Amino acid sequence: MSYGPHTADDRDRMLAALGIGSVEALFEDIPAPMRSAGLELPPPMAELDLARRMSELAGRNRVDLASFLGAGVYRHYIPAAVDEILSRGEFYTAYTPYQPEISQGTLQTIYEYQSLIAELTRLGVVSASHYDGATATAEAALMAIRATGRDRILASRAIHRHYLDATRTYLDRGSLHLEELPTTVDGTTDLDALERALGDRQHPVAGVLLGQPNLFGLLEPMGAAAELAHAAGALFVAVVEPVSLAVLAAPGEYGADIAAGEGQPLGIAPQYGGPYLGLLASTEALMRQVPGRLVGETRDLDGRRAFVMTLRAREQDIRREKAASNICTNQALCALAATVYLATIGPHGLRDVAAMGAARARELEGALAAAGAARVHGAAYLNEFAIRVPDAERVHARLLEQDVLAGLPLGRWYPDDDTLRDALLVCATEVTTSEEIARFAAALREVLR
Amino acid sequence: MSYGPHTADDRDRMLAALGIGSVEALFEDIPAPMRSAGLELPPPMAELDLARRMSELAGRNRVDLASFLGAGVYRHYIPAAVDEILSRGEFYTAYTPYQPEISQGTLQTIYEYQSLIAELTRLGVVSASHYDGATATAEAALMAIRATGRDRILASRAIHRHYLDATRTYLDRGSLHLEELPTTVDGTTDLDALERALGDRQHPVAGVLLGQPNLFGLLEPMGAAAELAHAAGALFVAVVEPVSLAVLAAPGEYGADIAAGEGQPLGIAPQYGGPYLGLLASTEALMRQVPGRLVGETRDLDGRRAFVMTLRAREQDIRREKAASNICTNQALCALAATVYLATIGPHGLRDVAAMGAARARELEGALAAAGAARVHGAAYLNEFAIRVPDAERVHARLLEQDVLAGLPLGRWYPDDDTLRDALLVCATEVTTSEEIARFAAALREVLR
Amino acid sequence: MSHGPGGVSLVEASLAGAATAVEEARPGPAGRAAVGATLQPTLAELSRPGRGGGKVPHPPKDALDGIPADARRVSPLALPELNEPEVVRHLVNLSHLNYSVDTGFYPLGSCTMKYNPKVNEWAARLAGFAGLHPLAPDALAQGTLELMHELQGALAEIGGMHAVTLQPAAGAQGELTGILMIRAYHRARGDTERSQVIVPDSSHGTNPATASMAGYETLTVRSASDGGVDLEALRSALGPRTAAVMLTNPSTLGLFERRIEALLEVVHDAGALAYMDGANMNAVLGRFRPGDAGFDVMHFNLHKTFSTPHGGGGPGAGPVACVERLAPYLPGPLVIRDPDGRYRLERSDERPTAIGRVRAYQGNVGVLVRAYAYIRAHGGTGLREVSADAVLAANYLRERVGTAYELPYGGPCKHEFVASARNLRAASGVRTLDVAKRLIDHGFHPPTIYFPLIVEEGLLIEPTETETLETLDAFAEAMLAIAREAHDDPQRVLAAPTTAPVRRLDEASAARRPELRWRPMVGRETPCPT
Amino acid sequence: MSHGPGGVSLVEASLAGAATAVEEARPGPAGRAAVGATLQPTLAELSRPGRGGGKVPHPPKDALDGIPADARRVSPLALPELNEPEVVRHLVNLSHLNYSVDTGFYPLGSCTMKYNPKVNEWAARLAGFAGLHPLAPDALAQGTLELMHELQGALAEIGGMHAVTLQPAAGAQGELTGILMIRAYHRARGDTERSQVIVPDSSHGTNPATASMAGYETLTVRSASDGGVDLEALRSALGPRTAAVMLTNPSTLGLFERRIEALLEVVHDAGALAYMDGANMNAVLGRFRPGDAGFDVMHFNLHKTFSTPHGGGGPGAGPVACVERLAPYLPGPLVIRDPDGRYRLERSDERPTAIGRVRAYQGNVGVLVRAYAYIRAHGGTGLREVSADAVLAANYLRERVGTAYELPYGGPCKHEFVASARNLRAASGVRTLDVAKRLIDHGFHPPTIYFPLIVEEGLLIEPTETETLETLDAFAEAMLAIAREAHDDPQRVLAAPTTAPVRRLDEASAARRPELRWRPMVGRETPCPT
Ligand SMILES: Cc1ncc(COP(=O)(O)O)c(C=O)c1O
Ligand SMILES: Cc1ncc(COP(=O)(O)O)c(C=O)c1O
Repeated sequence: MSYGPHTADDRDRMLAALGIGSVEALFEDIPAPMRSAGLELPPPMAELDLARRMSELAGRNRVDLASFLGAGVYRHYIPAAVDEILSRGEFYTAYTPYQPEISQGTLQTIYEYQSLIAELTRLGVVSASHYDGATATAEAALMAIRATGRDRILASRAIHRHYLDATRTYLDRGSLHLEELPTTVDGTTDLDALERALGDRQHPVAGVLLGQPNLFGLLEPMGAAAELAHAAGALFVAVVEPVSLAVLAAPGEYGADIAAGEGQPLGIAPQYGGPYLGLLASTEALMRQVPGRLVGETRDLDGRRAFVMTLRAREQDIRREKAASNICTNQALCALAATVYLATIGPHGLRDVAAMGAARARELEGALAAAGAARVHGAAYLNEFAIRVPDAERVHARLLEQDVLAGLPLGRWYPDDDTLRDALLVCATEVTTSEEIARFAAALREVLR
Repeated sequence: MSYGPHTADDRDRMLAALGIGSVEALFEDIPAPMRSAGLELPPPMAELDLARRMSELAGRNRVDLASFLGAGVYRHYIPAAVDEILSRGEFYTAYTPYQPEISQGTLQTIYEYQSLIAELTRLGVVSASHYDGATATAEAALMAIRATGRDRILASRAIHRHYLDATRTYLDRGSLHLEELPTTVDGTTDLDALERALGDRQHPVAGVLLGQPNLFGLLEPMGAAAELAHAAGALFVAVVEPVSLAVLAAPGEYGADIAAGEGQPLGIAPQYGGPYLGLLASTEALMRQVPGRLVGETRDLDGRRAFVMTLRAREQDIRREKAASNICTNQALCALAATVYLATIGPHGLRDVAAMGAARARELEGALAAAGAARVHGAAYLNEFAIRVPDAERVHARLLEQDVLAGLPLGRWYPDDDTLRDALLVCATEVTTSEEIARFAAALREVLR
Repeated sequence: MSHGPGGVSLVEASLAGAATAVEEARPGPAGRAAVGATLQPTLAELSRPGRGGGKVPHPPKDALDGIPADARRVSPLALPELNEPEVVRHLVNLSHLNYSVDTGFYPLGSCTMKYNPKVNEWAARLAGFAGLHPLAPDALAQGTLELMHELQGALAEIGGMHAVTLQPAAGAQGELTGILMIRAYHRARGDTERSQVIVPDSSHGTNPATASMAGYETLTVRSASDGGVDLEALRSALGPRTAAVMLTNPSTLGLFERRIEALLEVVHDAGALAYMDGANMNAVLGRFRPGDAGFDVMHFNLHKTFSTPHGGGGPGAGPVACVERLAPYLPGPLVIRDPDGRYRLERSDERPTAIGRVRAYQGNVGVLVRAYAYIRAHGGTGLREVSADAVLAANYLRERVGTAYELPYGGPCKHEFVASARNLRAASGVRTLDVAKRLIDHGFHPPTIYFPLIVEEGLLIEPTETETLETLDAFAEAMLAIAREAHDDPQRVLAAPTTAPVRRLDEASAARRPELRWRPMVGRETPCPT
Repeated sequence: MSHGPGGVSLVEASLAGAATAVEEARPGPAGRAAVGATLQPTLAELSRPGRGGGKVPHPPKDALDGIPADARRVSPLALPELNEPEVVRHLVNLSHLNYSVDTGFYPLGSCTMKYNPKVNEWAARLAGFAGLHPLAPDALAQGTLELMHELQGALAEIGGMHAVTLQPAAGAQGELTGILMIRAYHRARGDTERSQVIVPDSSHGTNPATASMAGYETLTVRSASDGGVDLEALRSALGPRTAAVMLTNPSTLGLFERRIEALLEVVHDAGALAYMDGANMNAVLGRFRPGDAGFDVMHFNLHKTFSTPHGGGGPGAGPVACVERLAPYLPGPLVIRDPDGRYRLERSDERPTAIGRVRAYQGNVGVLVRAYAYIRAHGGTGLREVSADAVLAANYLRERVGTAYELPYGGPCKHEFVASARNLRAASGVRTLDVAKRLIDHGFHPPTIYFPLIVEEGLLIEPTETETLETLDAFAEAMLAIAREAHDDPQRVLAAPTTAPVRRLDEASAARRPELRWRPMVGRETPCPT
């Protein structure tokens, strides 16, 4: 199926206007030896056949299990209004609002997004919008490096492994350093180790990164960590989960300079990995270090309020090699999803989502403990926690046979850690049902027998 | 969940403006003895719970069988663009275009619908749009009665039973008469019987109704029937299936005065019965007899082309008891679906749909015959036909167990007809696959063994 | 041919040219705009031979060999040929020419243009609902059947009625169904002389039109000065020939029929049955049940009371509910729950007294799905809130609008109210039509005007229960501003609208020389490109 | 506070007031319009304490008892409170303020704003695709894994490359991935002195920005007068410190790099690797495969070449393809098909040479689904038609526009071309910016302007392969009309746009005093209504 618009007659008229006989003439600038005759790909498909193929592939995935898998990506109820708005061609078939006069829809929604995330994080400057939680974390680290002129980042090992991996990749240019901070037995970041690391006068630290909740679902001592970081002249970066901010202290409240995180829980489907939304917010002091797009309010010639991309001298199309980041196309539509989600669910709804997840998680904890699997860690959690089972991979596989997706075997990400080798990281949200919890517990009891 | 907009404060302000203390005061005009205290209905549901309930109900239906069921409602491929346009709030949350200055979207699409159906049927006046094929047929009969001043309708018994039933209901006012015309052994309408019925000088006929294809999927001698009708001063009404008109003679070509039919095949999902779309087209001579909405082209004060509802003196809101019909709310969105479908699929695509159905049906005929079930009728068919099997209901039920929906047991609709008691009406369309046909044939062979 | 963006044809271009000249002279989005509402060419004008295709596979060449020559189409199939991009762009741009509930306040009296929850749209599109064939065996349709059964029950509860059919496709078809049931009832009792149906003069046009369609003579009785039915007039119209009286309650004047007890008594005393047009039930949900009051049969308008979208004129659904003695006549099949908990469609031999079908299959089920979702979302308590909010909003707006317009009837109103611009007309020559058109320039959809027909210069205003106080206030202010404009600058009101995509239309010549379709594209058909 | 339709707050109302005064004075859809584009208040302005709710059930009261006090939020959660109807209306109305491919011609050079087939949107929303957790075990993800595997293969075929990663989230991230792979390659060979990346001065900004981000020094080489890279300049920039040369081909001037053989030879001779920015592959699909030509690594822009929508600025996807010697460094996990036909994600120990992840999980899979559908719909032959149509349209438009604007480079062009308004500026003072703004009044989205930076008064025009000849002609005519207007009535061009929802903006003060969010709504939070 071709979406090409031209009739044979159209083509002829255009060729005639160009004074050539065939479109091939327009490709003569490709040196003959490298001119390709065609592609070895399957033949075109009519839309009917394509639709069938796509349904068939989608049908080969299984998304109907009782799932307790979170680990950074969470199933939440997405109000129907979100997709209805996202499906509007005026939004999804536009591009970056380079021409503000005819892009106020996109511009205003980005501005609203900035405002919403600023309120959630209590940090004034929000960049709309990064690729995902991992790259937002990496960009936050780079911001800290630029802002402090230092080259050393300390990051808790209880930050999502992919975020740490990506940050390491982004910092892998010889001159920059990323060190992992250990966790204590209760599962949270070791503040003594942090203090020691910060104490190295030879090598001052640019930024300290902690997750809240951390990867194990646990609540970190963010205030104390921020204080230590600041005392050493380092910036403090909180890697946060946005729904939790409805009930947990906001980064701005405990003194974080930057908040990074994954916006997927705000109305975005899991999609096997993306597109998601990198959250990145900072204090106003860091405004000119912020990578990515910023939209500001202004006026038009007649004094009407309007919105426009601003502080663009940070961006690659203007500053080229001196830009704050190479980011160009990013996640505007996902930011729109978050905007519609937050506007639709509202502050009370968001709190209900967070609190219901916590309630379900406690129910889950109880049921799993009764089935013989206790928690690994002692620290408080919100809606995700690790349980200990003998031979976690086997238990996980056996439960899968019962249509229970028993979270993430943490040994995959911490193969050398004796405590975590036998751990399953499980989560609950407002969409988790008591019936699913009961199924999980029953199946687990069976497997552990 | 309430979609109500008012805060407690808003309510108080409104009550204060009205000088009352409670909204109950506004209901005191309901005589106390009939004032109801409330409703015994389940409690409200949050959207999340509602969505779960709706998914659960939808999941209890089974729509995954190899289906050969048509009988007036056909599965066709609906291009994705159709639903994207139909989902636009500007279209589906508007109402009848009473204010043309701010309804040109709806008005123009209705005008385009009229034009498209006029081209398909080759009849100049198209009413947009009736409830379904049955009511369009009934309205066509009433039109014939009004136009001729006669009171007698002849309708082939091979018209869809529901259409005949509904027409009988609509004509059930003592003074009007509906007679069924028999079919011959080849399954088409008995023209001799028609000629005899028309010959009754005492009781002249207003209209003659034949289906093309008829309910058995067979091609009727429309031209000959139209000639007979006209010779007797009656109108000829063709009850047509719109996709077939891409390849079968158009009603306007064989002299039909009115075409009625079901528009569902033009981009509308089966939905267990509706909403569908009643097609109704007629010659220009009958324009003022047409029930329902008509949109015409005109100009605005500045000379711009625009569209407006016209000839409204036929409608109930203007003419009350003298109106051509009581129709008010009807099927504009379904007419939009048909418009987008026809515009997207195009003339060549529509022909491909019709011809592919015919090809699949021939394949089906061959496979079923090989499995032991021959056709019932001798006349030519397009994409639907009846097969003979011993104990059709049992065979149908047994095939259902094999996930094959073997069409419609015709005995349900013709319980007194010996020929049809053992018949299954089966159809194929462009979405029928060879694999499904093979499954049907194999299962049938099994059952018939 | 030369073409504009989205392919404006020459015809259209000359139109556009005409418009451009004007555009320069006056404000408003005339002509072409980069964003916003722009008039569009037709599909026929956009069509180019050879475009389109790719949606379905090609059939084998011999696919139609079985079709006899005389059954084949001879005329060219001259449908427009376009690619998907142009079709989509055309329709997205056309959609921008519509006013809709999703874009603004739509106080169209009698039509209940309230907000349509998006989750309902999502639900109706679920493959399990949308893909189900209407003749599918019951075993394959358990989900939809359960939904329909529960909906039958919920509507019976809301109406205080005994039984419900979901079959009618709209309110008007519900009316026809109800009246045919009434005939069947009388007929079954051998009471065959009843040939008249009585309607008040305030009734919706579908009521008398329905009576005629059902073969009855219509008698119209006048309204009393308070807007209710004149009891004496009704009494004298009633007689042994009366089959039914059709009452709308609350009425199309937005009033609850205060004399309802007396009215129903005289109707029943005359041996007639009482039909209630329940199109305005949103005003009295959970507060008034027609069955309790003594009505015999009624219809609901799901697209009004239960918030299914109006679709640019439809589809809706018009279920009918009735008391026990009429239940034998409901058109079949009803949905039945068997003792084993399974759902099924009634068989035709189970209730041979049923009137015939009024349409094919089981009704506008896609609409029923939405209405069911709406009822479940609200529950019994929520539906009572709906009526409170609808009535509060209408009375509040009535109070505010009443400071500048006449209010022919006393309050309280229910879900809507009638105002009249008679005073404006007398003082300034500005008529209701002009007020309506000027509202467009103020950003609002006008109310229903000149309806009911009995009100001079009437505006039927229905704010609905889903609009905020801010919106009600803004509308009231626009109404008051227009009243002032009528006084200070009547020309401005008479010239309205000036900011819509088109100005007032020449409806007279449209009716005189009806142009109901593109000129045929005969001869422009092209052979299949492949 | 007093409010307008949809709830215009006082703040907004005063803005609207200002606008109204102006509206009277000039044409254009300023202020409020019943249909079309109207400026909107913000969500914060629409918010009213106590609105909203009903989406999710309420948790038990003790749900948060396990959270220590010092971890709890203390600040009010002052998010806007609105009901769904206002949210929807707000956003539908905002959408009308956007120009989009679905509403008009969008010749934004370098961005390939072509039509996005609707079936792809449908497919990406299928529950099986959308609902799949990124850490789901392979056994649950066979459909998506098969799709990704097939897409890896198709992109390798299209690029003439050996292997592909689908992980990068956009073109720029693809560049970063490629450059990091190049570093890993040099490093693995012990070749550690290479600290420079060379880019032509015509390159897209992401190229030099990427080099910096990867820790390289950027050297910029000038273009020759024909628009291609100056071979001599490149030769002298190259050396033992060169890690890579990044070339865009066809270039951002829309030109195929004619000296490509010589260029690649000198690059490789210097021991550097050649990176190809494949953002413009739609021009050469099926006609030029970078791998065949000798490029070592490249990225694709799925949101350009393979028609996934641009989403108002994203998301896109930027897969990277490379030759065999670089394959060890592709970031993992790749998708692998095991001999038994099952698909799985590569384990991290299978390819320890891989560079680290550049993001979490497997990439923007929702975008990959759309690109896959696009490739399968077209097949190999269809993709070759795509490049023919893209190039034909660009050359045709170039020919027409060139009659009134300068064309700094010779033809043929590929998918886009640069024009310059230098002649207009000299003659009338009208600059490229003004031409762009005036195009808005003519109903078009302007091209990319002042880009590439090396062209004076440049307009980068990319018609794409999905626009009709009528649209191309209408755009050409608008360009020519503007050139005439610049001559006859320059004020009119300088004042443009006048028909958009806003006129030109004060960007300077926006940057001087950035207002990046609503003033906080602190203290306006209300207790949960239930
Ligand atoms: C009072 C009243 N009765 C009957 C009807 C007819 O309903 P429908 O338009 O669904 O046929 C309407 C609606 O328009 C109405 O307002
Ligand atoms: C030539 C070129 N290179 C690179 C990019 C960057 O791609 P992205 O915007 O996806 O990051 C673009 C697109 O904007 C481009 O046009």
